[in-house]
Amino acid sequence: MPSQNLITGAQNTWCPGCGNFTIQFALRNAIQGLVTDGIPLENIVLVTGIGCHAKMGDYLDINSFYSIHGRTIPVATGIKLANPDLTVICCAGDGDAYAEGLDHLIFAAKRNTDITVIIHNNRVYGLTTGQYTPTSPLGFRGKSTPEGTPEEPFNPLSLMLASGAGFVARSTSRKMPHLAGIIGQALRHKGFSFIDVLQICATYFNMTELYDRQGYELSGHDTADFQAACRKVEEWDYNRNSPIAFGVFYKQEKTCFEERFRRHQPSPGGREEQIRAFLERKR
Amino acid sequence: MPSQNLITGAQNTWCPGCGNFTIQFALRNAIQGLVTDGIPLENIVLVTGIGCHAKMGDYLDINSFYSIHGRTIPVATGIKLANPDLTVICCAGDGDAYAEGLDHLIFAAKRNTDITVIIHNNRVYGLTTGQYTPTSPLGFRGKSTPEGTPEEPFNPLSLMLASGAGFVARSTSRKMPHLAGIIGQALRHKGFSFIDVLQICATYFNMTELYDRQGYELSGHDTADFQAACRKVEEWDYNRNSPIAFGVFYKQEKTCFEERFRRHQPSPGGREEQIRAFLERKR
Amino acid sequence: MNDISVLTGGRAGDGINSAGLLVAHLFNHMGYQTYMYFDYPSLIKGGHNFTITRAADQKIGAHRDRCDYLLALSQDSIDLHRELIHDSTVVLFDSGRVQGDGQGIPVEEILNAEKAPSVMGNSCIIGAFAKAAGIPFKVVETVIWRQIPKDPEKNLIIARRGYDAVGEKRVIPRAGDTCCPLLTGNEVIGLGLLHGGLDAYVAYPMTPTSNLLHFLAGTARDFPITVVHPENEIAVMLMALGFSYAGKKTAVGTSGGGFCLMTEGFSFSGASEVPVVVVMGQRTGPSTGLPTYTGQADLQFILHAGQGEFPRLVVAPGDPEQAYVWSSIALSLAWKCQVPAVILVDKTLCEGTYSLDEKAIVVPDTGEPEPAVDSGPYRRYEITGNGISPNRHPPSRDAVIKVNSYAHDEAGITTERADMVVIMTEKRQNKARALKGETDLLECVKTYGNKDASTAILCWGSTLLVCREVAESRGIRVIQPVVLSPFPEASLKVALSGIMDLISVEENADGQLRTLCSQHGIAVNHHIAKLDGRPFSVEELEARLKEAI
Amino acid sequence: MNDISVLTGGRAGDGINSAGLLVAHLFNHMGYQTYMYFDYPSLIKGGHNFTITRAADQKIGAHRDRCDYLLALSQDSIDLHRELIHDSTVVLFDSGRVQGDGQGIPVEEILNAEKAPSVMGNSCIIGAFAKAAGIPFKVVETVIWRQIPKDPEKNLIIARRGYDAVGEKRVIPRAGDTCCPLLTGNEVIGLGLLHGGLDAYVAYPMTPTSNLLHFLAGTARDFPITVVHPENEIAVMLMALGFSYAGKKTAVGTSGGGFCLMTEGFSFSGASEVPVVVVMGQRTGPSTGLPTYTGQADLQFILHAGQGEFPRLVVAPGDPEQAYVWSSIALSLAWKCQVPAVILVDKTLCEGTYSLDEKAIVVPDTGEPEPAVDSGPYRRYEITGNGISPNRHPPSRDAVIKVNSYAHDEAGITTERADMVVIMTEKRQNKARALKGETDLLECVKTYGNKDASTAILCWGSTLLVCREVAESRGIRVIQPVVLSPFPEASLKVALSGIMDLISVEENADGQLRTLCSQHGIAVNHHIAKLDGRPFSVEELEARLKEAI
Ligand SMILES: Cc1ncc(C[n+]2csc(CCOP(=O)(O)OP(=O)(O)O)c2C)c(N)n1
Ligand SMILES: Cc1ncc(C[n+]2csc(CCOP(=O)(O)OP(=O)(O)O)c2C)c(N)n1
Ligand code: SF4
Ligand code: SF4
Ligand SMILES: [Mg+2]
Ligand SMILES: [Mg+2]
Repeated sequence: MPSQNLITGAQNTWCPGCGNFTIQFALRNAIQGLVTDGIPLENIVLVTGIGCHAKMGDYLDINSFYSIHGRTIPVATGIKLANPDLTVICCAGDGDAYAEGLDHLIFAAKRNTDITVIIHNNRVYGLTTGQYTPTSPLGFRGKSTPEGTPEEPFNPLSLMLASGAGFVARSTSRKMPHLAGIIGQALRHKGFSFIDVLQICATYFNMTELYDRQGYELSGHDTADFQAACRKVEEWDYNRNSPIAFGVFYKQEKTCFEERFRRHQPSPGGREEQIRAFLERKR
Repeated sequence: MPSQNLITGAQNTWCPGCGNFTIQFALRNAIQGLVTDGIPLENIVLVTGIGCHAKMGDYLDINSFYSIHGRTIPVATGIKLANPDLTVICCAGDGDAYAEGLDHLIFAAKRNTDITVIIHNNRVYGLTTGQYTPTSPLGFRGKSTPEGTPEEPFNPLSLMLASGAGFVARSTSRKMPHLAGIIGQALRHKGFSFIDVLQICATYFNMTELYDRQGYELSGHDTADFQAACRKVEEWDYNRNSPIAFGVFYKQEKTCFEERFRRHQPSPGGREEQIRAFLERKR
Repeated sequence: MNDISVLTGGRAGDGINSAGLLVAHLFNHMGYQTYMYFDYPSLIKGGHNFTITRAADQKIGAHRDRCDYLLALSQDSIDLHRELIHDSTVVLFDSGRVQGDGQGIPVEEILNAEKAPSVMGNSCIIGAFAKAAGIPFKVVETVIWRQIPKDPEKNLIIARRGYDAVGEKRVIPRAGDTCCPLLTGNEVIGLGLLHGGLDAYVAYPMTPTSNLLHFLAGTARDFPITVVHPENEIAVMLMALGFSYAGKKTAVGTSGGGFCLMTEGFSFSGASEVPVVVVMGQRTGPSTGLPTYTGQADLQFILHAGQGEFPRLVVAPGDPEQAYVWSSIALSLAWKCQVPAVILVDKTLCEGTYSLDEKAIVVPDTGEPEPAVDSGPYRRYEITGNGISPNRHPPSRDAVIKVNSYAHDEAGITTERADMVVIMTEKRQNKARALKGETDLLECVKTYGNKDASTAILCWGSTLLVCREVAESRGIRVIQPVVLSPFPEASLKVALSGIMDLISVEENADGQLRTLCSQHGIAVNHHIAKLDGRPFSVEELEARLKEAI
Repeated sequence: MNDISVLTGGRAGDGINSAGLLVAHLFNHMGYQTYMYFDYPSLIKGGHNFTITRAADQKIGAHRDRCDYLLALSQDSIDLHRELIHDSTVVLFDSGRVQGDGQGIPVEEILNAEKAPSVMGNSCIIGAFAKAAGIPFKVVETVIWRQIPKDPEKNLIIARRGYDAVGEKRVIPRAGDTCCPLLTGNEVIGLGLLHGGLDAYVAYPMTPTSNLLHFLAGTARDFPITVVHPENEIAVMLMALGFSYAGKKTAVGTSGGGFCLMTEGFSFSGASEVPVVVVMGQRTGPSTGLPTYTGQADLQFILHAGQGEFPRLVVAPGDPEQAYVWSSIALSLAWKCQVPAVILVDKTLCEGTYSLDEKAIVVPDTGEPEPAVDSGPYRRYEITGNGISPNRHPPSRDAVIKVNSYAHDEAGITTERADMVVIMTEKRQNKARALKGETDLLECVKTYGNKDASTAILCWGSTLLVCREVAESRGIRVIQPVVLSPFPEASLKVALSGIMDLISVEENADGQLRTLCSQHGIAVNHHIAKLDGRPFSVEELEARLKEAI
């Protein structure tokens, strides 16, 4: 029997000021919204990776699959294929989904698996105490790169658009209602939904000032226009200090992966008869 | 002592009509071109994956590292970082580099590692006898998908552009001189170079007719214009039958990964003295 | 006693596998037990492929070092197999491609005359073989009608032309009336899994289990299963765990290199108690090795793969009937005990074709998992007497189902408390005992041959049939542990009673089963190794055994 | 005999590790041998962290179940450790945060008065501790000047205020004049690798070896090494093999979960003979388990990881001096014999801080690989007497250097020929013998304690020091195989002579070293297991041992 507020009794161990708190409550609220809409709570499954972000699995009092580092998406895909009635959400880290398990993310977009992926993009490995990730800026001095990173970040939104994602959005832990709104939209989008959440890591990469200063909410943007989405996501390259847009960049409904699997009705004779028939043909 | 024609005595076991033969000779010729330019042959290293394409490692009489499935690029990156004077080439398959090891490809583009990656994109797993790959068209009936694949292909060129690749090209095993020319340019490009080669698989996916009919060579295209490159690569989505451009889509020089590593000069006292100094500080 | 071997050789792409299989079907319809070995290099066209189809009165599963008929579709098929040819070998060849002593058949001419496509060349040779072997054409007709779905009429015409092109050479008698299904090991494993209730199969292609993927993908038309081929083996394993969490009985398939990529998920399965079955087809290693050849060098890896300690079920069937039964059992017990299970096979068994003895297939009822008793809030890792907790799946009203790769408490919430870590370790140890209890109810160790002999061969997996054949002819015993984890120490010791001389036969260098035995205080006197990726022939094992004893 | 334990506790983020280390440095400058255990959960801020810094006259490497001083920066530091507090424990605490019996220090007030940042709170407590322990302030001065590079002056002022805030409580005497370097195991392993000639280090962060990555990344300023942190562990392993092929001595580091992802590359290293060293830091499994706690449950996995059979070197150093020596040896022998090597350690050793006995560090000269003799065209896998082929690297004039994951011929070209496969398997077996020959020249098995005792503890890895301490006090023997593959059976049997009762002490449930011994006919009578991720304390092991004998 889940608790009323969907928060477990597990002790919360995020750092004070961590952006994960905002994500937690935004996600919780979005889930409550779904439930209000009539989705049974037990139909919702949360899959998390390993990292600070992943503690969400302990903290939200809903079905959860606390996976291994980098592997939220294949698990979520399996769950969704097994039972398309479930609403499957991934909370993944940027180390998790952009480094360790990047390939899965691209394939989920390509397949248009109907899951919602929330990236807690603090642009650092939090739980392993501060190394650079694929979205850390060039020259970031983390523990594994004391002289500064030797690589420029990539732009996950560009990658997602290039991979065929049908719902591409960005928000930030600095904007709780905005974030809750975007998650709500993502959960309702039929097909793969991707949200890059610029999350504050209070301890290792506190970008509060940057995100507050440079961030703005998209408006008047046509989410059906793929080209416009491509241009818009290029505005900020995760490296330099240009304006940072928050909102939905692109949205398009397409056939989902799980819809393309033929769901076979068990034949009347059942398995044994089918097996016998098969053996017969092999004589 | 390598043979004059750079072909080993190993028995060639590609199928008659396989596009790999064209790639083999185009690559050989491009390498001979480099050698003519003054690059010592022994400075060239070929890294291959596992698949039909990978037999290139046996057939070309040059340094080679016949790796495991999906793993050409990290090996090539290691070799290049170890010795930036080497010219490092990857021959990878589409199963290899787009499925099993996709993440490495994206990271090589992101880092701008100065290697040349040639994808033998026959849009099928050849060596494992004909399953769909990430660039097979939707509905492709391979052995693992007798009812047709449930996923649309992705566009590897779009992915590469989104990942930061500085040299993005496409050619085909149907155009030997064109291919040799593109490989030659890629080898001379300072930074990560990517060539998607639409290769004929005579046995499992013979697209000769399509590539001959729809293919055309790019001309008047500005390879410095990123936007134009993005639009151009979208012309064909690896699924439908639109025109298929061959040539260099995008080309930009940037700082290479290996240049960003400080190459430390061994200190005069040598390692032992440094170790002693370190221990001293720990007292 | 009848014992006939037919070598069919040609280039990759010539359909040698199908040709050899048609030969097997002819024997099958003549009442024989059959076995077919398929030897091919890792290439698609050209090269040299061959099958050895063997037929005998009793169950067989090994080839011999001589052939009675040689059907040559390429020159290599004669040149590379001279040592198998003896005085009375009947050599039939495609005279358009091959030069040699024996009977040539003008395949191309016949096809041209009938305006038949070149793929039908095999039917021509098969027809010729049937005539040479004195097999009535009616049998050819039956086999072609049943086994060649595409244009059987035309194939029959071609076969008849082949039949008429040669004379009877060496007549094989009808052996009986049985007519078994002929199946590859992969097919049998697939059927066993389906019998056990398989809901989903996830795999990335890799020899020698690719054909299991292909087979199950095909059966998704007839069975309510979902078959997925994802981007790589990491995705395979984790997707399978997703299926399992959502309540689907799921298996994956791979070989050693792919299994490496699954080990992290395998340990996760052990820790999180989300069951999964791995069909692990060994081939010659290390690394890429010989992808299309066999080996048994991954046993110790499988027994210890994954960080940390957790119970696992490892079964190694030795013949197709065992493969069916134990694939089903592996799936059932993995789900009953909530542990990862491995069906450890190899290229010989996976890709060999066997006469299946349906009567020998009796799948024991392993019972259902205890139903969840609803007391208080659902806890995925509730501590129970036997370490096995109620396994519920979303959506499940009023239950929050949490699985976790971290050390966790009963509810599945992460913990770092020392006492809880010990409790959960003990829970896994309890489960290990429960699993052992389950396997103790089964016949985990099989004994064949002379039960009074003081010498025994110890073997595991696909070498069983060659060992049985050799042992039966020499009057010694064969002992085969089918379950390798949990190790059936007590039953094995019972099986060993009276044995003075124990010889392990394994296709590896280290003697991996021998090592396992020595851990359990069982001494193996000799180790007969095989390192070249080719299965033992009867003669080879006989000779090696003679050296050893 | 002096034996002092100081527990320092606070929340994550309070710098407890540094505070405990300063305590260790104070003892160090008082002439003591020290050891520090650091206990922390997997979180960044908050929670409860503590260190136990222990000082004694002789070498130590384990904590005790009592503390003589308790420095509490949080309430938990007192509340959670009541069982360690005894009548004469001196309790010092930050009176702004903690309530309790003992001496409060108004840290915040002091900091405010001096306008010092809150990170300097530790210096205040350390000052107070020094006074309470009767450590001259000069020693505090020395330590702060040496160990706090950032604003030592201000820190000294704060420390003085702490020093003056309390009285002498329990005076510890000066123990001698030695002053050792204090290092973590990770640092020592790094230095050993650098000593051995490390050119490149590639790793993805994972506890408990992340700090080795950080350390080596830092040393890239002073040493000619390249340190890379790539996208994941698969890339790590394959990049390392690329470095190795290009002639660089390369190591990688990880823990069990990451190692799973490296196993395919590990087998590739074995097959292709491209050497690599893996620093494998165990933690509590299975799966994610307890990331920041210790364990020894991956031994059997490491011994068998990767498909197929190939020689591997596995060393498990037990103390920092061994860690230095054997890290260097592992690198040298991996390159000499062209095999993959594993330095198998755990969280206790990696993250513990030890007084390093420099005199005990004597790295044996393992000799250079035989120089390549140039006869005919270069062949990467030339068959030689000992199985080791000349290893050349590009660019190499007139040599075509081909490495291959497939079965290959001497030139490195893929082959499927049965005879060549056997030849190359025998080559690897030859190399295994060569490797064994190399390790036979080294002291692979260490013996400590009473050499005449008939009872011995058998241990491996980081439990060595606790076993030594307990054994020495009980007059029994300790036997520690440092090399676990190739297994030093003969030396171990020599070390065991006279032993009637052999007790294995391992931080795992299965008794993995015990199992390994039983394979070699060595019986272990008892297995003392530890399952909760915490290392044995001296008292705990003593009690467990009492039960066992
Ligand atoms: C295979 C594997 N490699 C490495 C680790 C260690 N690890 C745990 S969390 C983490 C990084 C987490 O970073 P991110 O995904 O960005 O999450 P955050 O902590 O920032 O939320 C790493 C590398 C692991 N658990 N498993
Ligand atoms: C880890 C792993 N998984 C699977 C395989 C089996 N395998 C060998 S080649 C291949 C596919 C090759 O396809 P592609 O890369 O497109 O190369 P092609 O044969 O088409 O040139 C696969 C799946 C393997 N060798 N290793
Ligand atoms: S380390 Fe960063 S991401 Fe992790 S809990 Fe602390 S503030 Fe949050
Ligand atoms: S299967 Fe296809 S790719 Fe492979 S060798 Fe044959 S034609 Fe070429
Ligand atoms: Mg992060
Ligand atoms: Mg391909």
